[in-house]
Amino acid sequence: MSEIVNLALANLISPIILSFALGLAAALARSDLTIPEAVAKGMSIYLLFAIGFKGGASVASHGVDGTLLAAVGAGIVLSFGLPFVAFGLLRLITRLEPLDAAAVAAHYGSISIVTFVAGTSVLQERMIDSEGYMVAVAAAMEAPAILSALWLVARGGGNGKMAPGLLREIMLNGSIVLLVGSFVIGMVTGEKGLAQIAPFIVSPFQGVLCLFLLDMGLIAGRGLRQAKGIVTLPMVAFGILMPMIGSLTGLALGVVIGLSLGGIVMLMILAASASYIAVPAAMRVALPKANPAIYLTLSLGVTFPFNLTLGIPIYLAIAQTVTGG
Amino acid sequence: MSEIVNLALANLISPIILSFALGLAAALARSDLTIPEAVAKGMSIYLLFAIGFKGGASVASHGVDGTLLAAVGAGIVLSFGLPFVAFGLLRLITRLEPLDAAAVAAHYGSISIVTFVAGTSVLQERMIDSEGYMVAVAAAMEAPAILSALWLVARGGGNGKMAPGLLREIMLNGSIVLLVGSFVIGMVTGEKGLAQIAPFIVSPFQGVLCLFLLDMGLIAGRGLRQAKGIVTLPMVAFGILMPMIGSLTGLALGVVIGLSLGGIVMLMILAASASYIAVPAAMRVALPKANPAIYLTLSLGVTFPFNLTLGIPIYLAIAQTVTGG
Amino acid sequence: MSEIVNLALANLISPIILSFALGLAAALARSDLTIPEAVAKGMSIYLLFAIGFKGGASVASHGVDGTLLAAVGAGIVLSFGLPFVAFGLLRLITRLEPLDAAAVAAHYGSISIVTFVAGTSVLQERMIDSEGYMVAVAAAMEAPAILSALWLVARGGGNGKMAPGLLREIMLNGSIVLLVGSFVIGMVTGEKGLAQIAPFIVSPFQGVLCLFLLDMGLIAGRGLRQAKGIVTLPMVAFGILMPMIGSLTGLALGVVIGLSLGGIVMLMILAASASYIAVPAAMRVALPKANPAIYLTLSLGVTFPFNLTLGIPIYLAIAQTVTGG
Amino acid sequence: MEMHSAKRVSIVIEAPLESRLTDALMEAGVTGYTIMPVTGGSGRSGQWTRDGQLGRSGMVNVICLIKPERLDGLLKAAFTVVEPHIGVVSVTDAQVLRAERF
Amino acid sequence: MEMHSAKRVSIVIEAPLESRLTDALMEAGVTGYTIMPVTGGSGRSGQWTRDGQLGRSGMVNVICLIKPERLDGLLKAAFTVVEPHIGVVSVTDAQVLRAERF
Amino acid sequence: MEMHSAKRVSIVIEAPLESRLTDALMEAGVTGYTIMPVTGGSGRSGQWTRDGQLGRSGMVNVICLIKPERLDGLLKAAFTVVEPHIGVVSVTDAQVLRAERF
Ligand SMILES: Nc1ncnc2c1ncn2[C@@H]1O[C@H](COP(=O)(O)O)[C@@H](O)[C@H]1O
Ligand SMILES: Nc1ncnc2c1ncn2[C@@H]1O[C@H](COP(=O)(O)O)[C@@H](O)[C@H]1O
Ligand SMILES: Nc1ncnc2c1ncn2[C@@H]1O[C@H](COP(=O)(O)O)[C@@H](O)[C@H]1O
Ligand code: NA
Ligand code: NA
Ligand code: NA
Repeated sequence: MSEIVNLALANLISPIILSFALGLAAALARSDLTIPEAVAKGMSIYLLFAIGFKGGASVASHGVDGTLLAAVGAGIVLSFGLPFVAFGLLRLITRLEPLDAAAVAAHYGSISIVTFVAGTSVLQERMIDSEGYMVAVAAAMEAPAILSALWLVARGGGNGKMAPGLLREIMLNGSIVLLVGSFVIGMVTGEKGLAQIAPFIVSPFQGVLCLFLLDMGLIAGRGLRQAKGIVTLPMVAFGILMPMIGSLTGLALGVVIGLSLGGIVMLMILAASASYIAVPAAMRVALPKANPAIYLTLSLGVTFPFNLTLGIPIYLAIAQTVTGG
Repeated sequence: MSEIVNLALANLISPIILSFALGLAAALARSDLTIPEAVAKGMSIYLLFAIGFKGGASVASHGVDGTLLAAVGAGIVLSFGLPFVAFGLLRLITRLEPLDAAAVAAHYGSISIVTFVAGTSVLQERMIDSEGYMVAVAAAMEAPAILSALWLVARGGGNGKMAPGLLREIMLNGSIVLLVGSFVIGMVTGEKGLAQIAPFIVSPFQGVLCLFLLDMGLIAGRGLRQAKGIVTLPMVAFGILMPMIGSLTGLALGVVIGLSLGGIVMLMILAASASYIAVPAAMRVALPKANPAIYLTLSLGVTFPFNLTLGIPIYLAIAQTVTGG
Repeated sequence: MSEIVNLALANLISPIILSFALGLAAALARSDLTIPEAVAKGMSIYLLFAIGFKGGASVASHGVDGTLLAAVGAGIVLSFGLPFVAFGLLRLITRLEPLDAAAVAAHYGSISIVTFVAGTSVLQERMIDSEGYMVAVAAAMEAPAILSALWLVARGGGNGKMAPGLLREIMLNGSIVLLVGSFVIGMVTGEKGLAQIAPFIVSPFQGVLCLFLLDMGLIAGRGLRQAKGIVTLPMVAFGILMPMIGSLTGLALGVVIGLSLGGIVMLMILAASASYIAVPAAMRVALPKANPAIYLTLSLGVTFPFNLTLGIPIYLAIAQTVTGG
Repeated sequence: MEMHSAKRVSIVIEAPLESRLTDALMEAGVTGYTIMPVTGGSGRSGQWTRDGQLGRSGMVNVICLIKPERLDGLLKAAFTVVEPHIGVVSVTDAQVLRAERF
Repeated sequence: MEMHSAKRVSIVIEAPLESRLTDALMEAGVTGYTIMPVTGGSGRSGQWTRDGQLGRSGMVNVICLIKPERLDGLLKAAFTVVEPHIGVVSVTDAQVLRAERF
Repeated sequence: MEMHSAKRVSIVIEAPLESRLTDALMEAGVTGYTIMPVTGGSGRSGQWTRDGQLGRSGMVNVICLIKPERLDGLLKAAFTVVEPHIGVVSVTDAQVLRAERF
């Protein structure tokens, strides 16, 4: 237990977490500090490209073991399945309408790539390797959850039909294309390619991540200020409970398919994290009557900081205990 | 021959080319992946500054040999002359109106700095040195082609007069000023200056180039999707034939003035490449009735990818054969 | 004396200064070279984050000596006091109205973080250490000068009352929050945190600074072109005289409180520099009738380049003479 | 110079709907439109700002000049897209130079 | 489709004043507004461009659709903020779809 | 508050022409203008988007408030610049607060 606390504390005073906290504090104090939209988009393109490329290069050098397909499959199953768990939990402990509950559920089946990246950093610092193809698993988990949510709405008699073209749009969504594309580039060019662009995608990565998290703190803080009165205590409880449940499901699947300790932790993190980029955009189109203030606040304002600060160290500790690693 | 094929293949699986391919594929598949305008401009400022500075610093450390002036002169001659060749070829093999043909011709006399940079990378990888002042040659080649195109239009009875202020605007165009300016700064501050900012302009350069080429792929892909029905097969043939002709002219001049193997290849690449930044903007002002879809598609959608993938290795192989290097 | 000249010359041919000169020249020649607003803001966020973090990390590793509080106090005194000196001098040697004089005075009590950064580079090159907490002093000096200026206006019967919320806005201004926030993050995460993100905030720093100064040159040049007829010779004299006076006041206080040679120079630079980000925005709200062309031209078009080129070497030479360092 | 009556329709709508709206406009026979960025705003669904937006969020302003007789068709087409979403539609009388283009 | 008369007020004002202006508008009973970026301009106080702006400078365009009877209140509120500053106010007649929202 | 009639001219034109247009407007006696960004659009010359634009391409929206009696002069001046290029001109009736400024 004190191990978890120590881990959590060490994690809390990293530049990354503190940058997020700075952004959060600045927004809550109503500072006019802002990061221009174009710069924020530029940084997220950089992060997706770097993380995809490094994952691909790692697969190229370590080779693809047999669990690659199993891991991707597990990711897809999680992404399809977790929304049902989330929906049930929300209907149980909150007063959310089915429509809003389904929209929130979609976010928790999908993933947050920044949480994934933060997890990678924590593992790296502790010298724990993880499978390079976890990036591919992350990409595979982005979209299925949206379909589950639409099905939940349709089943409940709501208008959860796919707007024409939406499925295509979701699958060809910029972040999926960039992540998968750079993963493939990394796999094809391998060690040599990585050596060529490492001074761009490896060395300054942590620093860019700090500024990106500063911005996420600003956005989360602005969201929290506006969400007063909309987000209730039971919803907040959901935002902390759900990632715990997700991570345990990830743990089980990870152990079953035989991932390494690092891979298990990454799968737990993916399962525990909630989307705040791809899914909100899809929800605006598919479930426009659902309230964005609810799902954005929960995923960005509650679950994201929870995972970033306490979640990741807890998942790591659990995985270490279970695998004896 | 198999040497050329090997070179071309090795070239094709570099992160730079694959990033361009990713952008192209994403745009053709109508993904919503985009790079914000401000970020694209920021990257092009970075690239121009870096390439100019490094060229200047290289001149400062290797010294100016007697061929500097001759090389700049050769560049100007090529830029003035190639539009006439291009115009003739276009009138011969395509059905383009004189106005459109002249506008296209202007692009092929001028240069593409990204193709130049890609050429530098290929040389670097093969440890072939080139004259640092080739950057100055590149800058000198940007504008003259525009004047030739206007003359071609005026001679044909069209309205090819210079709008007042246009010449000034072309010469003081941001990319020329930045390229020449940073070249001078690099020359003045030399090795010491370079050492100071190398972690910014040298180490991450290839990586930034990847993202920039990703964006160029996106733009080229969007252009190609819209150009269906406008760009005909003979025009595409021109887009591949013309750089071959240009490169041979560059080869001849390079050999005559006594450039090194690397310098010859760079002059070939400059002659072979077509502008898609400075010249299109000038054409909008000077020849507004010419169709931008034609000249942008040819230069960015046909010639640019051709040079990037097959052109550069071919030019290198030819130059090696001719010089015996 | 020839020592000063040599220092100044060495300073003048650094990439940083030449980049500023390039921007200035391009703007005066009416080139269309521009840096997108979002990129400029992105770079200034980067610079503030980096300088704050490095200051904090330096305090963490060198420890806080007793002069920290004294130095911050000295900074606040300078920021409150210098506007009165500036106001008196302006009324003495120029024909500015009290309102415009007060607005200008506010800028000279506050500071320019880029001048601060340029000073740090000069010291670094000469291997002169300075107290890490000078960043905190810089942050403390941003705002007080605004209050002095408002008081000067109110005293003169003008409407110098604080608009409601203005004080809050000034104190929570983005650049202060980011500078102080990253300073604290640097202090908390210390050497370890710095090691993690050094490839982002240390190595490429000088290069980013070059592009940022290129942009400042562009802005200063555009301002100078428009300020013809508004800014008179006596005002220009003020723009050079005032930083000299400011620096001497900084020298006196720095010696009294026992700063190191580097610390003294930095305090001189802070006192000598004039704001062009925080204070202009505050003046638009607080003293809207004051002419922005005057205060922006003086601070950005006269004092900033003076400090950058001649000022810093002069202050260093004076400090070395006085301290015998 | 000779001017012709036209209607200027301005639609502020969520960015993820942009292409759906312009597709609907084109189907309704519109000959062109202009898209302008919006950096922030406020309405029944609260206040928002574009700064630091993640993903394709925020709003855009789609502007459409059309012949008056086409207004109703356009509004119906636009309304189908806008109605279930956050957004605002307004119409102004305008004059254009070359009527044949609209 | 049924349209209702409204006024479209457009205010170009310095960026540092943005929140003061929108606060004043909200106090004057406005139900919403849209903020659009401005990249440059010219007026009595000279020419300016947004490129490379340092800090929170430049101008923004605040647009407000309101019921005609609220116009005077809005203008008075806006004028208090705009008057001492650089800026321009203009009003256009417009039509909106759902009157109850304005 | 007292309002005065004015015309609001909006010109969407290619970015490389921006300074030529504003110069022509100033020569035609216009006292000011506002430039707004355009992120995309569609017209007879096809569809375009600003994202990832290389160089000074894309379009801008120049807006001009003027006294009604100056309209014709302005349109003639603008037309000379716009006519050979891609672009659209529209005019709306407007009201402004301080007539002496226009
Ligand atoms: N009265 C209004 N005037 C101008 N823009 C408005 C108005 N009401 C709403 N908007 C814009 O439309 C967006 C959505 O409005 P709403 O659907 O009411 O939340 C707001 O964020 C504003 O950008
Ligand atoms: N006649 C006008 N038409 C359109 N915009 C104007 C006009 N006059 C001023 N502006 C805008 O308002 C800003 C401030 O104007 P001014 O207060 O006259 O300097 C200018 O920079 C323009 O953006
Ligand atoms: N009917 C229209 N309504 C609004 N904007 C238009 C319209 N037609 C053209 N435009 C704008 O003007 C630009 C050039 O139009 P065009 O010259 O017809 O290609 C387009 O890209 C649009 O931004
Ligand atoms: Na998840
Ligand atoms: Na060429
Ligand atoms: Na000062």
